Amino acid sequence: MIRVQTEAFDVNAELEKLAAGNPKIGGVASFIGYVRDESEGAGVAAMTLEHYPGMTEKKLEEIAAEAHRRWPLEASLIVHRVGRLEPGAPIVLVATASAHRQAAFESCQFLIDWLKTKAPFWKEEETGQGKRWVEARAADDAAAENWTQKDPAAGPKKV
Amino acid sequence: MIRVQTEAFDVNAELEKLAAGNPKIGGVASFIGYVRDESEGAGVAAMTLEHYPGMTEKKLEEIAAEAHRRWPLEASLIVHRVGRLEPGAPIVLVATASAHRQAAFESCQFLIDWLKTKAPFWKEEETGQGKRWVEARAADDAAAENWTQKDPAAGPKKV
Amino acid sequence: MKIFYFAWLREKVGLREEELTPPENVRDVASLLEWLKGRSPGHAEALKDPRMVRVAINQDYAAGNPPVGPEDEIALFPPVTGG
Amino acid sequence: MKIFYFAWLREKVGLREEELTPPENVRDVASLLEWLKGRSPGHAEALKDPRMVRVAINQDYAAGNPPVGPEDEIALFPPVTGG
Repeated sequence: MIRVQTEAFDVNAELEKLAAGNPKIGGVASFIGYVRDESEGAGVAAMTLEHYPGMTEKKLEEIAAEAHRRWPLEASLIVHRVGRLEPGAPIVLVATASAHRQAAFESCQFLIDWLKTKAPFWKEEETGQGKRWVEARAADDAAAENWTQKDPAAGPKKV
Repeated sequence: MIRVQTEAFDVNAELEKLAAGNPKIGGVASFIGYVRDESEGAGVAAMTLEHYPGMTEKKLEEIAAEAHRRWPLEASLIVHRVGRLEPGAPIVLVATASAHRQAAFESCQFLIDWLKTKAPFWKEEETGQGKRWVEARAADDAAAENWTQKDPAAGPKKV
Repeated sequence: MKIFYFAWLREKVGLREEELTPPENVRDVASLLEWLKGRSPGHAEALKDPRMVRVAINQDYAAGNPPVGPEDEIALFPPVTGG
Repeated sequence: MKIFYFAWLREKVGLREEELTPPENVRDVASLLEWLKGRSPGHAEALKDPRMVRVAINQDYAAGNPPVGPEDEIALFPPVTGG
Protein backbone atom coordinates (compact mmCIF):
# COMPACT_ATOMS: atom_id res chain seq x y z
CA MET A 1 0.00 0.00 0.00
CA ILE A 2 1.29 3.45 -0.89
CA ARG A 3 0.02 6.89 0.10
CA VAL A 4 1.01 10.55 -0.32
CA GLN A 5 -0.48 12.91 2.26
CA THR A 6 0.01 16.16 4.15
CA GLU A 7 -1.02 14.77 7.55
CA ALA A 8 1.25 12.99 10.03
CA PHE A 9 0.89 9.21 10.28
CA ASP A 10 0.22 6.97 13.27
CA VAL A 11 2.96 4.36 13.06
CA ASN A 12 1.20 1.97 15.40
CA ALA A 13 -2.03 2.07 13.42
CA GLU A 14 -0.18 1.77 10.10
CA LEU A 15 1.87 -1.23 11.20
CA GLU A 16 -1.12 -2.92 12.83
CA LYS A 17 -3.03 -2.60 9.57
CA LEU A 18 -0.03 -4.03 7.75
CA ALA A 19 0.28 -7.12 9.94
CA ALA A 20 -3.34 -7.59 11.03
CA GLY A 21 -4.87 -11.00 10.50
CA ASN A 22 -1.83 -12.53 8.81
CA PRO A 23 -0.16 -14.94 11.23
CA LYS A 24 2.40 -15.87 8.55
CA ILE A 25 4.16 -12.60 9.33
CA GLY A 26 7.16 -13.15 11.56
CA GLY A 27 8.67 -9.69 11.29
CA VAL A 28 7.96 -6.13 10.23
CA ALA A 29 10.88 -3.84 9.45
CA SER A 30 10.18 -0.15 9.19
CA PHE A 31 11.97 3.11 8.62
CA ILE A 32 10.81 6.62 9.47
CA GLY A 33 12.62 9.60 8.01
CA TYR A 34 12.51 12.91 9.91
CA VAL A 35 13.23 16.55 9.12
CA ARG A 36 16.60 17.42 10.63
CA ASP A 37 17.49 20.85 11.98
CA GLU A 38 20.62 21.18 9.89
CA SER A 39 21.65 20.46 6.32
CA GLU A 40 25.08 20.93 4.74
CA GLY A 41 26.15 22.94 7.78
CA ALA A 42 23.21 25.37 7.75
CA GLY A 43 20.37 25.52 10.26
CA VAL A 44 17.03 24.43 8.83
CA ALA A 45 13.87 26.12 10.14
CA ALA A 46 11.51 24.12 7.94
CA MET A 47 11.24 22.36 4.63
CA THR A 48 8.54 22.10 2.01
CA LEU A 49 8.01 18.92 0.03
CA GLU A 50 6.64 19.09 -3.49
CA HIS A 51 5.56 16.11 -5.59
CA TYR A 52 4.13 15.23 -9.00
CA PRO A 53 0.59 13.99 -8.34
CA GLY A 54 0.02 10.91 -10.45
CA MET A 55 3.60 10.08 -11.32
CA THR A 56 4.69 10.01 -7.68
CA GLU A 57 2.05 7.45 -6.77
CA LYS A 58 2.83 5.47 -9.90
CA LYS A 59 6.55 5.30 -9.10
CA LEU A 60 5.89 4.36 -5.48
CA GLU A 61 3.65 1.51 -6.67
CA GLU A 62 6.38 0.34 -9.05
CA ILE A 63 9.04 0.46 -6.34
CA ALA A 64 6.80 -1.53 -3.98
CA ALA A 65 6.04 -4.06 -6.73
CA GLU A 66 9.77 -4.48 -7.35
CA ALA A 67 10.31 -5.20 -3.64
CA HIS A 68 7.57 -7.86 -3.74
CA ARG A 69 9.21 -9.38 -6.81
CA ARG A 70 12.59 -9.59 -5.10
CA TRP A 71 11.61 -10.74 -1.60
CA PRO A 72 8.91 -13.05 -0.18
CA LEU A 73 6.83 -10.26 1.37
CA GLU A 74 3.41 -10.58 2.98
CA ALA A 75 2.78 -6.82 2.84
CA SER A 76 4.46 -3.47 2.36
CA LEU A 77 3.71 0.15 3.05
CA ILE A 78 4.99 3.52 1.87
CA VAL A 79 3.53 6.72 3.33
CA HIS A 80 5.18 9.96 2.24
CA ARG A 81 4.19 13.43 3.40
CA VAL A 82 4.17 16.60 1.32
CA GLY A 83 3.81 20.26 2.28
CA ARG A 84 5.66 22.28 4.90
CA LEU A 85 7.32 20.38 7.76
CA GLU A 86 9.45 21.53 10.68
CA PRO A 87 12.50 19.84 12.24
CA GLY A 88 11.55 16.70 14.10
CA ALA A 89 8.51 16.07 11.91
CA PRO A 90 8.25 12.64 10.26
CA ILE A 91 8.49 12.78 6.46
CA VAL A 92 8.22 9.20 5.34
CA LEU A 93 7.32 5.76 6.66
CA VAL A 94 8.27 2.60 4.82
CA ALA A 95 7.59 -0.87 6.18
CA THR A 96 7.73 -4.44 4.96
CA ALA A 97 6.30 -7.61 6.48
CA SER A 98 7.67 -11.09 5.87
CA ALA A 99 7.86 -14.51 7.49
CA HIS A 100 11.57 -13.89 8.04
CA ARG A 101 13.43 -10.88 9.33
CA GLN A 102 16.23 -10.80 6.76
CA ALA A 103 13.73 -10.33 3.92
CA ALA A 104 11.94 -7.63 5.90
CA PHE A 105 15.12 -5.69 6.65
CA GLU A 106 16.55 -5.89 3.15
CA SER A 107 13.33 -4.97 1.37
CA CYS A 108 12.68 -2.08 3.76
CA GLN A 109 16.08 -0.58 3.04
CA PHE A 110 15.52 -1.20 -0.67
CA LEU A 111 12.22 0.75 -0.54
CA ILE A 112 13.75 3.83 1.04
CA ASP A 113 16.89 3.69 -1.13
CA TRP A 114 14.90 3.53 -4.35
CA LEU A 115 12.29 6.01 -3.17
CA LYS A 116 15.01 8.58 -2.55
CA THR A 117 16.29 8.45 -6.12
CA LYS A 118 13.27 7.39 -8.18
CA ALA A 119 10.10 8.86 -6.65
CA PRO A 120 9.32 12.45 -7.77
CA PHE A 121 9.57 14.47 -4.54
CA TRP A 122 11.56 17.66 -4.07
CA LYS A 123 12.60 19.37 -0.85
CA GLU A 124 13.02 23.09 -0.41
CA GLU A 125 14.70 24.14 2.84
CA GLU A 126 14.26 27.36 4.79
CA THR A 127 17.63 28.31 6.23
CA GLY A 128 19.07 31.48 7.76
CA GLN A 129 20.27 32.40 4.26
CA GLY A 130 16.80 32.03 2.76
CA LYS A 131 15.18 29.23 0.82
CA ARG A 132 17.08 26.69 -1.21
CA TRP A 133 16.25 23.51 -3.10
CA VAL A 134 17.98 20.45 -1.73
CA GLU A 135 20.43 18.89 -4.18
CA ALA A 136 20.46 15.19 -4.93
CA ARG A 137 23.19 13.33 -3.04
CA ALA A 138 25.71 11.08 -4.76
CA ALA A 139 25.53 8.76 -1.73
CA ASP A 140 21.81 8.24 -2.37
CA ASP A 141 22.47 7.41 -6.01
CA ALA A 142 25.13 4.92 -4.94
CA ALA A 143 22.78 3.28 -2.42
CA ALA A 144 20.06 2.89 -5.05
CA GLU A 145 22.51 1.66 -7.67
CA ASN A 146 23.79 -0.94 -5.23
CA TRP A 147 20.40 -2.71 -5.39
CA THR A 148 20.54 -2.76 -9.17
CA GLN A 149 23.93 -4.46 -8.93
CA LYS A 150 22.46 -7.02 -6.56
CA ASP A 151 19.82 -8.02 -9.11
CA PRO A 152 21.87 -8.46 -12.29
CA ALA A 153 19.49 -11.12 -13.66
CA ALA A 154 16.78 -8.50 -14.00
CA GLY A 155 18.92 -6.28 -16.21
CA PRO A 156 19.01 -2.46 -16.09
CA LYS A 157 16.08 -0.99 -14.21
CA LYS A 158 14.05 1.93 -15.43
CA VAL A 159 11.67 2.33 -12.48
CA MET B 1 16.43 2.10 26.67
CA ILE B 2 15.59 -1.55 27.30
CA ARG B 3 12.50 -3.12 28.85
CA VAL B 4 11.08 -6.59 29.52
CA GLN B 5 7.32 -6.71 30.01
CA THR B 6 4.22 -8.85 29.66
CA GLU B 7 2.04 -6.09 28.09
CA ALA B 8 1.87 -5.21 24.41
CA PHE B 9 3.67 -2.04 23.30
CA ASP B 10 2.43 1.02 21.42
CA VAL B 11 4.92 1.40 18.59
CA ASN B 12 3.90 4.98 17.87
CA ALA B 13 4.36 6.06 21.47
CA GLU B 14 7.65 4.17 21.80
CA LEU B 15 9.14 5.65 18.63
CA GLU B 16 7.89 9.14 19.47
CA LYS B 17 9.62 8.92 22.85
CA LEU B 18 12.76 7.72 21.08
CA ALA B 19 12.90 10.62 18.62
CA ALA B 20 11.20 13.36 20.63
CA GLY B 21 13.03 16.62 20.99
CA ASN B 22 16.14 15.55 19.11
CA PRO B 23 16.17 17.24 15.70
CA LYS B 24 19.54 15.63 14.92
CA ILE B 25 17.67 12.40 14.21
CA GLY B 26 17.20 11.87 10.49
CA GLY B 27 15.95 8.31 10.60
CA VAL B 28 14.56 5.65 12.90
CA ALA B 29 14.78 2.01 11.85
CA SER B 30 12.68 -0.49 13.74
CA PHE B 31 11.85 -4.16 13.73
CA ILE B 32 8.88 -5.91 15.31
CA GLY B 33 8.89 -9.67 15.70
CA TYR B 34 5.54 -11.49 15.81
CA VAL B 35 4.35 -14.93 16.90
CA ARG B 36 3.75 -16.99 13.76
CA ASP B 37 1.09 -19.66 13.44
CA GLU B 38 3.48 -22.34 12.32
CA SER B 39 6.93 -23.53 13.26
CA GLU B 40 8.96 -26.32 11.67
CA GLY B 41 5.86 -27.45 9.80
CA ALA B 42 3.58 -27.68 12.86
CA GLY B 43 0.68 -25.38 13.71
CA VAL B 44 1.33 -23.13 16.70
CA ALA B 45 -1.62 -22.24 18.95
CA ALA B 46 0.45 -20.10 21.33
CA MET B 47 3.90 -19.70 22.80
CA THR B 48 5.20 -18.84 26.23
CA LEU B 49 8.33 -16.78 26.69
CA GLU B 50 10.50 -17.28 29.76
CA HIS B 51 13.43 -15.10 30.77
CA TYR B 52 16.10 -14.75 33.46
CA PRO B 53 15.19 -11.59 35.39
CA GLY B 54 18.33 -9.62 36.01
CA MET B 55 20.60 -11.28 33.48
CA THR B 56 18.20 -10.67 30.60
CA GLU B 57 18.09 -6.93 31.27
CA LYS B 58 21.86 -6.88 31.77
CA LYS B 59 22.50 -8.58 28.41
CA LEU B 60 20.03 -6.30 26.62
CA GLU B 61 21.86 -3.27 28.07
CA GLU B 62 25.18 -4.68 26.91
CA ILE B 63 23.88 -5.38 23.41
CA ALA B 64 22.48 -1.84 23.16
CA ALA B 65 25.77 -0.39 24.44
CA GLU B 66 27.65 -2.36 21.79
CA ALA B 67 25.38 -0.91 19.08
CA HIS B 68 26.08 2.62 20.38
CA ARG B 69 29.80 1.85 20.32
CA ARG B 70 29.68 0.68 16.70
CA TRP B 71 27.33 3.25 15.14
CA PRO B 72 26.68 6.98 15.68
CA LEU B 73 23.29 6.51 17.33
CA GLU B 74 21.18 9.20 18.96
CA ALA B 75 18.97 6.66 20.74
CA SER B 76 17.99 3.01 20.81
CA LEU B 77 15.18 0.90 22.20
CA ILE B 78 14.61 -2.76 22.96
CA VAL B 79 11.24 -3.89 24.32
CA HIS B 80 10.76 -7.65 24.72
CA ARG B 81 7.63 -9.35 25.98
CA VAL B 82 7.43 -12.44 28.17
CA GLY B 83 4.53 -14.70 29.10
CA ARG B 84 1.96 -16.42 26.90
CA LEU B 85 1.38 -14.97 23.41
CA GLU B 86 -0.82 -16.08 20.55
CA PRO B 87 -0.10 -16.00 16.79
CA GLY B 88 -0.08 -12.47 15.47
CA ALA B 89 0.99 -10.99 18.81
CA PRO B 90 4.10 -8.78 18.79
CA ILE B 91 7.00 -10.28 20.76
CA VAL B 92 9.79 -7.76 20.43
CA LEU B 93 10.40 -4.21 19.25
CA VAL B 94 13.90 -2.94 18.52
CA ALA B 95 14.58 0.53 17.15
CA THR B 96 17.56 2.77 16.55
CA ALA B 97 17.73 6.48 15.75
CA SER B 98 20.57 8.17 13.92
CA ALA B 99 21.30 11.18 11.75
CA HIS B 100 21.70 8.81 8.81
CA ARG B 101 19.62 5.89 7.66
CA GLN B 102 22.42 3.43 6.97
CA ALA B 103 23.55 3.55 10.60
CA ALA B 104 19.95 3.15 11.76
CA PHE B 105 19.30 0.12 9.54
CA GLU B 106 22.54 -1.66 10.33
CA SER B 107 22.37 -1.13 14.07
CA CYS B 108 18.71 -2.19 14.19
CA GLN B 109 19.49 -5.45 12.48
CA PHE B 110 22.50 -5.88 14.75
CA LEU B 111 20.28 -5.48 17.84
CA ILE B 112 17.81 -8.17 16.81
CA ASP B 113 20.54 -10.53 15.57
CA TRP B 114 22.48 -10.34 18.81
CA LEU B 115 19.36 -10.39 20.97
CA LYS B 116 18.30 -13.67 19.39
CA THR B 117 21.51 -15.44 20.32
CA LYS B 118 22.73 -13.62 23.43
CA ALA B 119 19.73 -12.48 25.51
CA PRO B 120 18.34 -15.13 27.87
CA PHE B 121 14.82 -15.76 26.58
CA TRP B 122 13.30 -19.15 25.82
CA LYS B 123 10.20 -19.97 23.81
CA GLU B 124 7.90 -22.90 24.46
CA GLU B 125 5.37 -23.57 21.72
CA GLU B 126 1.92 -25.14 22.03
CA THR B 127 1.34 -27.28 18.95
CA GLY B 128 -1.15 -30.00 18.01
CA GLN B 129 1.40 -32.50 19.34
CA GLY B 130 1.65 -30.78 22.72
CA LYS B 131 4.20 -28.38 24.11
CA ARG B 132 7.79 -28.18 22.95
CA TRP B 133 10.74 -25.92 23.61
CA VAL B 134 11.96 -24.10 20.53
CA GLU B 135 15.48 -25.09 19.51
CA ALA B 136 18.13 -22.51 18.67
CA ARG B 137 18.59 -22.04 14.93
CA ALA B 138 21.96 -22.30 13.23
CA ALA B 139 20.88 -19.44 10.93
CA ASP B 140 20.50 -17.16 13.96
CA ASP B 141 23.96 -18.10 15.20
CA ALA B 142 25.36 -17.34 11.76
CA ALA B 143 23.61 -13.95 11.62
CA ALA B 144 25.01 -12.99 15.03
CA GLU B 145 28.47 -14.30 14.21
CA ASN B 146 28.45 -12.23 11.03
CA TRP B 147 28.49 -9.03 13.14
CA THR B 148 31.47 -10.31 15.11
CA GLN B 149 33.32 -10.86 11.83
CA LYS B 150 32.47 -7.31 10.82
CA ASP B 151 34.17 -5.90 13.92
CA PRO B 152 37.50 -7.74 13.96
CA ALA B 153 39.29 -4.84 15.64
CA ALA B 154 37.26 -5.40 18.78
CA GLY B 155 38.35 -9.03 19.07
CA PRO B 156 36.13 -11.91 20.17
CA LYS B 157 32.96 -10.76 21.88
CA LYS B 158 31.58 -12.28 25.03
CA VAL B 159 28.38 -10.26 25.37
CA MET C 1 1.03 18.89 -25.47
CA LYS C 2 0.91 19.41 -21.72
CA ILE C 3 4.13 20.42 -19.96
CA PHE C 4 4.61 20.36 -16.18
CA TYR C 5 7.45 22.01 -14.27
CA PHE C 6 8.49 21.11 -10.73
CA ALA C 7 10.74 22.49 -7.98
CA TRP C 8 13.28 25.11 -9.16
CA LEU C 9 12.41 24.51 -12.81
CA ARG C 10 8.88 25.63 -11.97
CA GLU C 11 10.23 28.70 -10.20
CA LYS C 12 12.57 29.69 -13.01
CA VAL C 13 10.02 29.13 -15.74
CA GLY C 14 7.41 30.88 -13.60
CA LEU C 15 4.72 28.34 -14.47
CA ARG C 16 3.43 25.09 -13.00
CA GLU C 17 2.18 23.87 -16.35
CA GLU C 18 1.43 25.01 -19.85
CA GLU C 19 -0.53 23.61 -22.79
CA LEU C 20 1.54 24.03 -25.95
CA THR C 21 1.47 23.15 -29.61
CA PRO C 22 5.11 22.88 -30.69
CA PRO C 23 6.04 23.24 -34.37
CA GLU C 24 6.29 20.13 -36.52
CA ASN C 25 10.07 19.86 -36.27
CA VAL C 26 9.75 19.21 -32.51
CA ARG C 27 9.57 15.42 -32.52
CA ASP C 28 11.71 14.26 -29.63
CA VAL C 29 12.86 15.30 -26.16
CA ALA C 30 16.01 17.07 -27.37
CA SER C 31 14.21 19.23 -29.95
CA LEU C 32 11.42 19.95 -27.46
CA LEU C 33 13.87 21.22 -24.81
CA GLU C 34 15.66 23.34 -27.41
CA TRP C 35 12.38 24.86 -28.57
CA LEU C 36 11.20 25.48 -24.98
CA LYS C 37 14.41 27.43 -24.24
CA GLY C 38 13.34 30.06 -26.76
CA ARG C 39 9.98 30.71 -25.14
CA SER C 40 11.21 33.10 -22.43
CA PRO C 41 14.33 34.08 -20.47
CA GLY C 42 12.90 32.01 -17.59
CA HIS C 43 12.66 28.94 -19.78
CA ALA C 44 16.21 29.52 -21.05
CA GLU C 45 17.53 29.86 -17.50
CA ALA C 46 15.69 26.76 -16.26
CA LEU C 47 16.87 24.55 -19.13
CA LYS C 48 20.40 25.86 -19.63
CA ASP C 49 22.09 22.84 -18.00
CA PRO C 50 20.46 19.70 -19.42
CA ARG C 51 22.33 17.50 -16.89
CA MET C 52 20.18 19.05 -14.15
CA VAL C 53 16.90 18.36 -15.96
CA ARG C 54 14.99 15.09 -15.65
CA VAL C 55 12.27 14.40 -18.21
CA ALA C 56 9.16 12.30 -17.74
CA ILE C 57 6.83 11.36 -20.57
CA ASN C 58 3.37 10.25 -19.50
CA GLN C 59 4.64 9.83 -15.95
CA ASP C 60 7.59 7.59 -16.81
CA TYR C 61 11.21 8.64 -16.87
CA ALA C 62 12.54 9.33 -20.35
CA ALA C 63 16.00 7.91 -21.01
CA GLY C 64 17.99 8.96 -24.06
CA ASN C 65 16.03 10.96 -26.60
CA PRO C 66 12.63 9.35 -27.15
CA PRO C 67 9.96 10.80 -29.47
CA VAL C 68 7.25 13.11 -28.11
CA GLY C 69 3.82 13.77 -29.62
CA PRO C 70 0.94 16.21 -29.18
CA GLU C 71 -0.97 13.89 -26.82
CA ASP C 72 1.94 13.41 -24.45
CA GLU C 73 2.16 14.70 -20.88
CA ILE C 74 5.71 15.96 -20.41
CA ALA C 75 7.26 16.87 -17.05
CA LEU C 76 10.58 18.63 -16.45
CA PHE C 77 12.19 18.65 -13.02
CA PRO C 78 15.50 18.44 -11.16
CA PRO C 79 16.87 15.20 -9.68
CA VAL C 80 14.48 14.01 -6.95
CA THR C 81 15.20 14.55 -3.25
CA GLY C 82 12.38 12.89 -1.31
CA GLY C 83 12.50 10.39 1.54
CA MET D 1 25.70 -21.17 46.12
CA LYS D 2 22.49 -20.29 44.31
CA ILE D 3 21.59 -22.30 41.22
CA PHE D 4 18.87 -21.28 38.74
CA TYR D 5 17.38 -23.50 36.04
CA PHE D 6 15.50 -22.24 32.98
CA ALA D 7 13.32 -23.65 30.18
CA TRP D 8 13.56 -27.45 29.76
CA LEU D 9 16.42 -27.70 32.25
CA ARG D 10 14.04 -26.30 34.85
CA GLU D 11 11.37 -28.82 33.85
CA LYS D 12 13.72 -31.79 33.92
CA VAL D 13 15.33 -30.83 37.22
CA GLY D 14 11.88 -30.02 38.61
CA LEU D 15 13.13 -26.85 40.33
CA ARG D 16 13.42 -23.17 39.43
CA GLU D 17 16.28 -22.64 41.85
CA GLU D 18 18.08 -24.23 44.74
CA GLU D 19 20.50 -23.02 47.40
CA LEU D 20 23.34 -25.53 47.68
CA THR D 21 26.64 -26.03 49.48
CA PRO D 22 28.76 -28.19 47.19
CA PRO D 23 31.67 -30.20 48.64
CA GLU D 24 35.14 -28.68 48.62
CA ASN D 25 36.28 -30.51 45.49
CA VAL D 26 33.65 -28.60 43.45
CA ARG D 27 35.73 -25.63 42.37
CA ASP D 28 34.82 -25.01 38.73
CA VAL D 29 31.96 -25.31 36.27
CA ALA D 30 32.87 -28.82 35.12
CA SER D 31 33.06 -30.28 38.62
CA LEU D 32 29.88 -28.46 39.62
CA LEU D 33 27.90 -29.93 36.70
CA GLU D 34 29.27 -33.40 37.46
CA TRP D 35 28.27 -33.09 41.10
CA LEU D 36 24.80 -31.73 40.24
CA LYS D 37 24.15 -34.77 38.00
CA GLY D 38 24.27 -37.00 41.05
CA ARG D 39 21.60 -35.07 42.97
CA SER D 40 18.57 -36.68 41.29
CA PRO D 41 17.52 -38.56 38.14
CA GLY D 42 16.03 -35.23 36.95
CA HIS D 43 19.37 -33.46 37.35
CA ALA D 44 21.11 -36.32 35.54
CA GLU D 45 18.64 -36.17 32.67
CA ALA D 46 18.83 -32.37 32.39
CA LEU D 47 22.64 -32.30 32.34
CA LYS D 48 23.39 -35.44 30.34
CA ASP D 49 24.38 -33.55 27.15
CA PRO D 50 26.72 -30.72 28.16
CA ARG D 51 26.59 -29.26 24.64
CA MET D 52 22.96 -28.33 25.27
CA VAL D 53 23.69 -26.57 28.55
CA ARG D 54 24.67 -22.92 28.78
CA VAL D 55 26.18 -21.70 32.04
CA ALA D 56 26.01 -18.20 33.49
CA ILE D 57 28.00 -17.12 36.53
CA ASN D 58 26.71 -13.97 38.23
CA GLN D 59 24.63 -13.20 35.14
CA ASP D 60 27.46 -13.44 32.64
CA TYR D 61 28.05 -16.30 30.23
CA ALA D 62 30.76 -18.68 31.35
CA ALA D 63 33.13 -19.77 28.61
CA GLY D 64 35.53 -22.68 29.11
CA ASN D 65 35.72 -23.95 32.69
CA PRO D 66 35.98 -20.98 35.06
CA PRO D 67 36.10 -21.34 38.86
CA VAL D 68 32.91 -21.13 40.94
CA GLY D 69 32.63 -20.21 44.61
CA PRO D 70 30.02 -20.33 47.39
CA GLU D 71 28.91 -16.71 46.78
CA ASP D 72 28.26 -17.17 43.08
CA GLU D 73 24.87 -17.13 41.37
CA ILE D 74 24.94 -19.94 38.80
CA ALA D 75 22.33 -20.39 36.05
CA LEU D 76 21.93 -23.38 33.76
CA PHE D 77 19.80 -23.18 30.63
CA PRO D 78 19.54 -24.26 27.00
CA PRO D 79 20.64 -22.07 24.06
CA VAL D 80 18.46 -18.96 24.01
CA THR D 81 15.55 -18.55 21.57
CA GLY D 82 14.11 -15.08 22.11
CA GLY D 83 13.38 -12.31 19.65
